[in-house]
Amino acid sequence: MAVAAPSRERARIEALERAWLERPGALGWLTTVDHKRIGLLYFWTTLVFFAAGGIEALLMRTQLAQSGERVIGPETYDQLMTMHGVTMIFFFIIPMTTGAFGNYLVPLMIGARDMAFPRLNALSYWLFLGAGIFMYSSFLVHQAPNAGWFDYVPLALRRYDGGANVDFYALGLIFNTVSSTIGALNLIVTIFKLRAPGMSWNRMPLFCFAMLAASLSLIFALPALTADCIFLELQRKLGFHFFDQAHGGDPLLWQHLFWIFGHPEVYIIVLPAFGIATSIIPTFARHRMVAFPLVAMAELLVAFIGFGVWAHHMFATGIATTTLVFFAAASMLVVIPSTIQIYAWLMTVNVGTPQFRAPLMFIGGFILFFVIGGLSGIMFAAIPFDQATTDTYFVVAHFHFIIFGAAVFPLLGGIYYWFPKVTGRMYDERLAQLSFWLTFVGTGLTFFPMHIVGLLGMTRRIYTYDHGLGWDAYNLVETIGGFVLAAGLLLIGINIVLSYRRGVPSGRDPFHGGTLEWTTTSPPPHYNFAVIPTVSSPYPNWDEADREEDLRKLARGELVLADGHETPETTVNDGAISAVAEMPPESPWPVLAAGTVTAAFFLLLTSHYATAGMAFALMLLTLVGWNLHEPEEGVG
Amino acid sequence: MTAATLPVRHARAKGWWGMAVFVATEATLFGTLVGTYIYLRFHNTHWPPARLPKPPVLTPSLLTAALVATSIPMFVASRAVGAGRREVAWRALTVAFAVQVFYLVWQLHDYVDAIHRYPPQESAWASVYVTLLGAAHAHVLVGVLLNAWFLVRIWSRLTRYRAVGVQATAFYWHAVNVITLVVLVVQLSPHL
Amino acid sequence: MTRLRLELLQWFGLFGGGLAWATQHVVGFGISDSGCRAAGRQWDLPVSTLQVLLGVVAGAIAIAAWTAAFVAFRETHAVDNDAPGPAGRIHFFAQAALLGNVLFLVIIVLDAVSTVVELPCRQS
Amino acid sequence: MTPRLRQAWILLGLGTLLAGCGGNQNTVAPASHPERSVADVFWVMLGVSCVGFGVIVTLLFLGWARRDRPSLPGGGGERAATRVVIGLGVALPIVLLVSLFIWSDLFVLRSVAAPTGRTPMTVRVTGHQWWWEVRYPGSGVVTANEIHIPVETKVTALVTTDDVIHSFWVPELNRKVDMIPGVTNRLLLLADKPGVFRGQCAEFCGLQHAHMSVEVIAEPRPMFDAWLARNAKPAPRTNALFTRNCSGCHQIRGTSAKADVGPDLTHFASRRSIAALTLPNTPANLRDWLRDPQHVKPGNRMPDLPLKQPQWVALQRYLESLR
Repeated sequence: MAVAAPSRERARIEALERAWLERPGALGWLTTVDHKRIGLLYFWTTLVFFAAGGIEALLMRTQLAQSGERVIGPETYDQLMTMHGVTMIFFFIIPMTTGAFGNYLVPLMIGARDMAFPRLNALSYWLFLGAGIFMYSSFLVHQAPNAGWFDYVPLALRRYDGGANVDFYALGLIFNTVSSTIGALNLIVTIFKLRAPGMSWNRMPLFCFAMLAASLSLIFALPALTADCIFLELQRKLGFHFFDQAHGGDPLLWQHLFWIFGHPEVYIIVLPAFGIATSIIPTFARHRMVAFPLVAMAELLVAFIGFGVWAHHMFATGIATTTLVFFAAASMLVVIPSTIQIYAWLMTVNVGTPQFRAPLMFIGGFILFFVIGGLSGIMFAAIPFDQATTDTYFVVAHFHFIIFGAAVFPLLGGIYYWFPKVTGRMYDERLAQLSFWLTFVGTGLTFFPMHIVGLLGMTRRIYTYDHGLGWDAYNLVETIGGFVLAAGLLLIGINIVLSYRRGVPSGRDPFHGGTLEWTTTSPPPHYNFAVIPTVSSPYPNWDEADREEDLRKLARGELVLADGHETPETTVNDGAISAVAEMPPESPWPVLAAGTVTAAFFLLLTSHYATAGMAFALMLLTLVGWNLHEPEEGVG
Repeated sequence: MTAATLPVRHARAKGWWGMAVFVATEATLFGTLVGTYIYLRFHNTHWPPARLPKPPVLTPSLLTAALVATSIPMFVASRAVGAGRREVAWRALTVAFAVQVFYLVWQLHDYVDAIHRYPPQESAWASVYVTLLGAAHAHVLVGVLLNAWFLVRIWSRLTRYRAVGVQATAFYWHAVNVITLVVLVVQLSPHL
Repeated sequence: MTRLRLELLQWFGLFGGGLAWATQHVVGFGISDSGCRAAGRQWDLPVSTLQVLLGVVAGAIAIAAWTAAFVAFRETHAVDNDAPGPAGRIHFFAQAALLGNVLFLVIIVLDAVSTVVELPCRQS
Repeated sequence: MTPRLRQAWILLGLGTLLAGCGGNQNTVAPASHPERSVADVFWVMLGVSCVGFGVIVTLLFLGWARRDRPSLPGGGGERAATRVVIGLGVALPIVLLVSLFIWSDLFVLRSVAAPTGRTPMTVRVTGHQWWWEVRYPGSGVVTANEIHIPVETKVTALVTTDDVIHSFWVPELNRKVDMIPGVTNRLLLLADKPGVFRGQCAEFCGLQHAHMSVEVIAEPRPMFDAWLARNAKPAPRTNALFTRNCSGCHQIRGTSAKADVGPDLTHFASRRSIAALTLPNTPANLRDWLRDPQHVKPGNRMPDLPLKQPQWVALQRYLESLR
């Protein structure tokens, strides 16, 4: 806020700082409930998993660089290939987008002081960390999941996969699903109830529409995966029969349930990236997003239609052709929301005065790769072509262009874009542009040849291939591209770490962004806003009148809410104040509860069911301790 | 203008919305379980297998009717805490709690018996039947624990935070009762 | 036009098309799947007539939803996109529903049309 | 899709990159009617996609070229931009997608997946962990990893699996179909010209998923009939060494070895490859395979047998006599 505020404002700000004081040091991080600190915890942890997934990918690429190589045996390759998929999807991209970006930015963008349930937010992080450790402890006993990231039965049953590999997979995913569901629930209720007064749906930033669509998809998709993994564990450990034909089960049941979760999952991966893109483009084009309501609806439509397309992963399983056509129709039309957004982004760039700095360059790369991935995606909606190329490297090329090109590129752009806000320092522009070009070329070199080698008949998940099939050249190019890509990502990491200390101070609003996080200091104070901001458009930071009104409100002491951790609750549709919620301060209980749940899952893995039951009972005790602390007499 | 004098429009608290989203996940989970039952139904000619006795009808129906009836005292309790009447709410919760515990104990006894009569290790129908009932009873157990917790809490003092808690629990119970009804229909479907 | 009617029109416009398509998707899948399965074949449902009927009903709901959204859009036409409270939000969701229902209508029509072509039950 | 139009696409440049080179698992170098329709669908989609991609790149380049200069050329404001978004982003794609759907998902699918009904010949292919069991109903012929079919004759492959899910896929002949336990799926095999068409298991099925390839050999009718007759005959003589060591897994018709854990070896020497195309069938490769199968194909079910040098030689000579 204004630096030389008169004494009354200074007194109110100090009252806020005293109320929201944070415990310093490691204990502070262990018991924190501040959405920004939890966002940073998510950010650094998911980067570690991103590095792990990247190393797995490079090992696979080294084995596949030439035909007939013996760098890695089949058993290790299967574990690497499965863990690469599981890590990148469940432990990097979803926690990074919903956990790091969602947690850090959504409260700031809607003018709230924290997420709706701060302690639940901390619990979702610690459960995520527990699930990651649980999944990666499988490498210590050389029994990492090895049946592919979608783990088809009957290969995943005990008869063909006797070790603990698939148990790590199933229990690890149930564990991680608990964390993701809690995270999604928190985001949905925050967006529904904690928007600043006056922020009706038409005044909410598009980033929040994207996070809302992704969270709603998570809420309705994850139960299918949980049920599937529970069935698998019951069949593997207790001899139930869900998937074997002889006793009345059906192997395709696993595929149906997995893909009912699986396809909404890939829209969950890409939707937050759309949100980041729709935040970066207006800022650097210095113009509002064109066709704003259509883009907002497009993000919700992608999530909704995404629930009706799952069987296009099963076109070649021989289920009745008459039913496949339903899924082909929905798969064909699910593309329209994406084309709307692409043209909206491009027209916004053309209508405004674009500044092509590093974040917008990443968005340019994102648009190019997303169009290539989208077009190859449409091709799979044509059933004859899909039946020819499913399970080949053409599919691998498609989804890497979508996941890497269309989800990670905006994420990298977002890291640069919000780096000044999170750290208060500018990144090095020249190094950033160099890292962009390296990553761009690396991605193209690595994944484009996969289209060609896929059409030449190279199937997925093979640890080696014969010489005479003409795949050697393309695979070699892909391996080289892989290392170029790794170099590009490393350069981004170096740029971040160096600028963290030696970057030029960036001030409050270096890029003159449109959303509310640019009205706070960099990094934002623990209470985010001295005054709950006035909002009259989806780009509040560009409404000068509102910002002056905020200063006057600070002088009058209106909506400062300085006695304790307070933030207003508003109505879902039109953002009228309905109550003032008292937020809980730091609490040790989330990390303790997560510890007991981690212990319980390890006990389940080793079939100590009784002790696992006791661990869950212990978890209930921590919940009792958790709920003993309640806010004082709230209002309304 | 301090927090107390803000213009306030009555609306659902964020705690209630948190429970609503949680109920959505659990309802989807039961949708998946019931969907699996129906999916496998069309993959087998004999569903349930001929050699298995048909599932019981009378006891589950009566017990489910009793449980669904507890929605009334839960509604009363929810309305009472909204109006700040602590004693009425506490008594209504106690009535509901008693019936729910009675339901749970009886059903768990029948559940152990069902596992022996329909061994899940022998047929897909038994596996789905046992898993579906187990999930339903687990959710009733969670509801019972929630009720117990709020019985203890509002015995001493009724704050807005606890009122929202009771309202959220009431909403959870309405949802669990609907789910128990659906599970009952699926359980009795072999007789249809 | 009372505010309640506007709200009803807007929410029906927003959710009507989506639910119509979702219902047609699930029921249509069940009908065509039963046509190809031993357990379902003993009911011998007239698959294509049922599908077309289902398509017509769902299509009608989607068109009704589009019209509701259009009426809400016209009523709030004078309102600016960033207007506060109910009016701005209704105008916003009405525009959104105009797009959504067109998309759902196209999928519904494609699902219904697909029964015109005689597709085999078993992939070959 | 007239051949002339397809040549136009191929000459588009990208086409030569694909259709020309590559071994013989090339999806877009079809050798049968169904696969040709699939390749046509691909070429049309690729063409339209290139045009679409061009439009996007132009718009992006336009934005880049005008960086730091205000507003859209021709002064069109936000209203014009919204019309472009609706026109290019909604109307045009819906028209393109609906026509692609009707063409590929309805008409091409019907012609490609037409009900085969009674075809002159059927062959039963059963998937095992990491090899293919091939049986010709009615003629008692059992072979492995090779499917001989008469050229220009409709053959229905009835595919299923004895263990995990595999996927039968010969790229140049037809699309793939999964092999699901307890289910028999069907696929039309119809070769327009004689040749050897290589395929591979397309569904991850465990350790040696990479070495589970198959060859479909299309040959003129007389040659096929001769092959079928020869393969129907049982083996002329037995071998004590084989019966003692290998009859636990393998079958040789006409001898006491009857197990079907491993492939049927009655006419092993006439086959072109060893262990599902892991190695070409040459004496040197056969020697390496017999002595240490785990080194050649790690994780497969064939154990390393504790035999001595003369026994290896005798066993190999016997196997090479099974013409």
